[in-house]
Amino acid sequence: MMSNSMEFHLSLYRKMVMIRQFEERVKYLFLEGIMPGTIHQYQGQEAIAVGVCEHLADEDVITSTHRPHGHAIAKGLSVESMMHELFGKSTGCCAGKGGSMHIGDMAHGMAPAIAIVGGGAPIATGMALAFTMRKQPQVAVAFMGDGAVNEGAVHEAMNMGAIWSLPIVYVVENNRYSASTPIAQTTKVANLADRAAAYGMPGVTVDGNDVLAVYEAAGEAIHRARTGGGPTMLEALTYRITGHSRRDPCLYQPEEERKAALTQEPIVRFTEFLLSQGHTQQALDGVRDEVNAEIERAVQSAMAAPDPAPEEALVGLFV
Amino acid sequence: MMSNSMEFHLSLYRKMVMIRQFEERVKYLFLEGIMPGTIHQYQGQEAIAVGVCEHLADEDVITSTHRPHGHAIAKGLSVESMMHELFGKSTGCCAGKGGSMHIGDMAHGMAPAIAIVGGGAPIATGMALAFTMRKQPQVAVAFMGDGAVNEGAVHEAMNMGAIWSLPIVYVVENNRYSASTPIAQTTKVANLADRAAAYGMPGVTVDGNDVLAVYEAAGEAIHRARTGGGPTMLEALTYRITGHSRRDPCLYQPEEERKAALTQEPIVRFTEFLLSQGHTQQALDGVRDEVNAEIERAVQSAMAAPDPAPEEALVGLFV
Amino acid sequence: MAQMTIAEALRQGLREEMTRDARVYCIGEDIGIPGGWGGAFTVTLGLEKEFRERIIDTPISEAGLFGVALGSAIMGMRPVADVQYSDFIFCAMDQVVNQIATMRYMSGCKLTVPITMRAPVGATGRGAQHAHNIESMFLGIPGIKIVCPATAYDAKGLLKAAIRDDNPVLMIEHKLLYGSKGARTESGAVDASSDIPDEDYTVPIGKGIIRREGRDVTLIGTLLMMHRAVQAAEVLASEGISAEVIDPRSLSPFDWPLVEASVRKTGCAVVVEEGPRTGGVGAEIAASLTERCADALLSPVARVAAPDIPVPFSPPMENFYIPDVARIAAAARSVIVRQRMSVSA
Amino acid sequence: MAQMTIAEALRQGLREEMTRDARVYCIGEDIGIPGGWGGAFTVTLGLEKEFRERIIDTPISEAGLFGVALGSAIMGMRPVADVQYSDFIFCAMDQVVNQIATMRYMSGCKLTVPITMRAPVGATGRGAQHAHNIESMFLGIPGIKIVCPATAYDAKGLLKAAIRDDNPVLMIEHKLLYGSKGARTESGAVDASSDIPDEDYTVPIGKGIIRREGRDVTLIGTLLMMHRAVQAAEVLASEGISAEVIDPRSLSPFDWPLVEASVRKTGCAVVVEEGPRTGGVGAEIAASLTERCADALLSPVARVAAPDIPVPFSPPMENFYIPDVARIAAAARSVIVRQRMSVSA
Ligand SMILES: Cc1ncc(C[n+]2csc(CCOP(=O)(O)OP(=O)(O)O)c2C)c(N)n1
Ligand SMILES: Cc1ncc(C[n+]2csc(CCOP(=O)(O)OP(=O)(O)O)c2C)c(N)n1
Ligand SMILES: [Mg+2]
Ligand SMILES: [Mg+2]
Repeated sequence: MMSNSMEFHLSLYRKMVMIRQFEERVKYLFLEGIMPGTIHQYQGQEAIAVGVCEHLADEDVITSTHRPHGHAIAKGLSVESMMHELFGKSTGCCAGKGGSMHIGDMAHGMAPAIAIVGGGAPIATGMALAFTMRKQPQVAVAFMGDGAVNEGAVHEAMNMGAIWSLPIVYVVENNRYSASTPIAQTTKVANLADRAAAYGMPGVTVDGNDVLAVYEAAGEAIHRARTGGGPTMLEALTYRITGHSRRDPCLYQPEEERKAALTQEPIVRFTEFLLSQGHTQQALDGVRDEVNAEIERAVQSAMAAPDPAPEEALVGLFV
Repeated sequence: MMSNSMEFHLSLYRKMVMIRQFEERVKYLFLEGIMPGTIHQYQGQEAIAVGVCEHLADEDVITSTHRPHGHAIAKGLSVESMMHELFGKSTGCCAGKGGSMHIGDMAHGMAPAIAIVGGGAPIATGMALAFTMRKQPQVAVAFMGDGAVNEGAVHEAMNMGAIWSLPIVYVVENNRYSASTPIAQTTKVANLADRAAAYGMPGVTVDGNDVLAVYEAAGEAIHRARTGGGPTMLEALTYRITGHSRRDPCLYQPEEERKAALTQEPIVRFTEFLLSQGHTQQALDGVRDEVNAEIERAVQSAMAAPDPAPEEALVGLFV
Repeated sequence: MAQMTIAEALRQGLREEMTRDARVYCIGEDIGIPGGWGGAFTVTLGLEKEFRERIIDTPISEAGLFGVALGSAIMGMRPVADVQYSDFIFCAMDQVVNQIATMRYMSGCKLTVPITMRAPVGATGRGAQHAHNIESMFLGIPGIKIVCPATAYDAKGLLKAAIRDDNPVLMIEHKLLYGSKGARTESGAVDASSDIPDEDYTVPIGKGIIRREGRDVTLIGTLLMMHRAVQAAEVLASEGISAEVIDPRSLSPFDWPLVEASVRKTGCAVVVEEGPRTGGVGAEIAASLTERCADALLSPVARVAAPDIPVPFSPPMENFYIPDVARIAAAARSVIVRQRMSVSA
Repeated sequence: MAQMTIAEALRQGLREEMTRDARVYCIGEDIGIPGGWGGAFTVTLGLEKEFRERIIDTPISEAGLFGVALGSAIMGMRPVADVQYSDFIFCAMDQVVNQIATMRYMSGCKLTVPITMRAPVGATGRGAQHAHNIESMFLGIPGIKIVCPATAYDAKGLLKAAIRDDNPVLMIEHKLLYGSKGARTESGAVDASSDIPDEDYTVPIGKGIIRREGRDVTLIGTLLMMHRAVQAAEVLASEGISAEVIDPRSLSPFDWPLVEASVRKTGCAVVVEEGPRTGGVGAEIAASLTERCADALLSPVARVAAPDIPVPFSPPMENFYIPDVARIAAAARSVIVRQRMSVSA
């Protein structure tokens, strides 16, 4: 474990910034009307995807949600293949058939993202079951939001994960809102991880804006899963500082709350930490510039790629 | 509250015996091939339906399951209207259109029983919501089995009941089997009532073979519901001494376990208690004879009733 | 009389019905959060200010919320339950198909289940899980009425009729027709606004309407496809073909007298729908029309529909998926050509 | 060669496929409990003794179990997931319609989803929630193949083909055809047993079969209705009418060449199905047949189906609901009468 090395910290930072800058660029393209479709973005939750996926290899798998860009980047998809997908090109990671809400690539262990809230939990559980049946050492991670835990499918999945002691981690990104609805209106429990007890599995709540804390908590849970200890429900506390989707002005979030959250967002916090550890602002800016350049290349290449022929739609539904 | 009077005890006994004898008679008719359809029976769980429904008036409502005869009798449906329904007569409580698995009668506060496991929980929750919206003092009870708590619909319903603090009690009849599957295979929690914590509502586990214990625990929960205290998950521990459905020989139940359960079944236990309280065997036999006579009249009248005209099927789907 | 979009007309309809009848209430996700959007397409925007206790925001629990609506309906409430996208109704499918559709019947036809369900359909650049056209799947479920408004006038009138109906009614709405505004504007939206009368009115469930009269061919379509059929009729008119466009407005019950009369006049028909061809609504309409008007039909009923694939994301592929004006016009020409042949034969 | 019921043939098919391929496994409720029933209709009875780790009993959690099957299939397993009654698949509808049917397509057609789903249909004295005929609802879902075996031979052959297929296949089975024995015997059961070859075989998905040759009318039906159509053909034969009975065996893909050839020979057709008429499978078959064979059809395709109601419990009403031999024969006579009229005209 190189969790204390400066290099390691910088690599986490690089991934978080890659997600942030990717999302900012996409937002711009979208608002300018250059990018088609609809988008749900990940700004402010970068620490979670990065902290968790750092423990996963390509052979480990994740399911994602309607808000999948961060998971995809953290899981190793190239921003180029993602950008092509967002522009609906056949060269995208889903050949233009998926789009933002279904981004994924099994070559990197990411199933097409699942835009039905909660729908990914049973699927990830089945992936974990496959590992167990084949006695393979891989692990599955089901990402979901705080709103998703109220879906029946999540309940059913977690119970199955628990009774069969499967190698899976249910990561709940508690950003305190499901669309416009604040969490206080959808559950009475103090921590969503308290629900783990209903399935007889460990439940852990972690500061989801602290990438190192997430890294550590996820490490334990994934290690437990990988070594036969069964599933964990890992709740990561964060805040949705971006709109729910595209042009959402978030008027339902109290201004005080939003303001406070902005001072706690993970990149601000990790930057402070890195500076305190002797990293220089210049080095961090250098990372950002590199990342921006990579994203820009992806944008240019995606925009230059030809549109798919309409008839491509008819190809490939069945093997 | 007359919970200590001999009269009251005898009235509970009478209802329990009514359920038992009804089920025994139905079983015989069914095995003889005289009664159509399929049946799931309630022998051995009488204390639960009776102990709970004793607190309910016709204006209070319940949802039931594929195993509804006990709930129906406890909720005040006449054995005559039930027997007619089981024989598929238009004079049955559901005009022959429902059958055993959908028995019910809103005149007595029982919705048509719901044969989709877990499907009744959201419906009962909606009934409770109606009471709250109209500021009516009624209460809803959702009966379900131990297997049902693993259905997503139950999870969603209990969460809603809790966040809206509705006047409802979720009664889980834990008879240790869902069809042929023992409970140890379907959940890791020690008591199903532990799951109540996941919704922020009280969870109570009670001896479901002790009618007075059920009566007391249900009384508290229903009182809480009726007085604005919100829902309760009430788990009643029992055992399925009858087959899951019709000709089931229950070979999956260990013989020791079955034997032990038979000594603990609620009518045996309540009989012992009643005798210890000064009731005479003769009086109890008298109750049984009365009940049998009433059931026999119901059978005769149901068999004598004419079959519905086939075309009645076409009438009444829409108002 | 005021010009309104479908979103506005539905909002007004809900407001009026909730004012008229204290039993009417709305239940769904994100429908009444102050500062929110009033549902995914702004239909309930602001209603929470007037009816705080009757706009019920739920957790993300579709099975739960449709079951809750059902339970309350049995007890005499008149819920309007919605899913943000029709695709999510599959999460509540047991409640809709096994419970809502059957509860009255199973009770011996004693209960009533006065529930209105709202579900937005249509492919709109969101990928396969936010794009289903669910009409065909519910057509085969006895016990649920289905209405499909294509204009603001019909949306309001059918909504009111649905709310006042004592039976379950599924109201299919189209994302591109709402006319949602502000941050919720849809790209590719089609103007479906109407003049809405000041006085109370309903549009009867089961009654279709002729959107454009014609002699040579009958075009049948609902929702977005009604609008495309009208455009196709314009194209055809420029070629000297007179197309009659019928908007059934309700799929169940279906206005057979209206459609039959039109086909008896024109002798041929094209059924247009946005969803996949196989097992679609068009199959039922074509089969029934053939049974009813065999003697009058001069060519087989043509179906224009999407190919049998999930909805692809990429705009060129999605546009290819959704039936367009050219395909509708071509189908009309093909049935008419045959008609002329057979007449001249 | 041995005579087997459908339940036995399916069981043998599962055993052989699990032996052949370690990736094949079964998942469902009550399918492998020692001392239990081997699922609701004894299909998996005893398999848990041979394949303890590949017969997976789940909690009552249909959405969960179909999602689990999907996830494992993406990872290369070949699950056979079942619901005890097809009605319960509605609890898993999101997983089946939004996930299983679309996952490969959304991945850019890179993933494969080799999943077999089994669902028993039919009205059998259990009331409305254990009686659905779900075929029509899935016909409109691109991405799922549908097979409907009416005999033990086909059941085994189609099951094996489904398991070996790299795509999602929904296998519809009929409760009255299983031939389940002992405590699980069904009253009203129909003998669907066949001689099962000793050697390995599959029945290709998408290929129908002529069950009885005839000249005057084509009867098309699957599952229980195939058997009733054969009986109707016998009745008709006694009247001098020669009916051809076609069992499509697969609904999706559908064996159009076989059906078309028959209809081109007979000039008329009756489609029989057990479920409600409106929006049924018969609508698609009738509409497509009319499009394909308009020139050969001498009368409109007739549909025999249930009325548009939930399934009533009471035996006289339930019997009235399910299409019977008399109704099939009458429909055949009606299309033939017209045919003769039109021939003589
Ligand atoms: C089954 C289902 N219901 C509703 C929606 C619409 N929807 C999309 S995202 C969302 C909120 C999700 O909240 P949460 O799970 O907390 O994730 P977050 O958006 O906060 O990341 C809703 C309601 C959906 N996609 N699927
Ligand atoms: C959704 C659904 N899945 C499966 C079934 C089949 N089924 C009927 S009863 C039953 C077992 C129910 O167990 P439990 O909830 O414990 O109730 P019990 O039978 O013990 O009273 C099952 C699996 C069903 N009716 N509905
Ligand atoms: Mg959230
Ligand atoms: Mg049980």
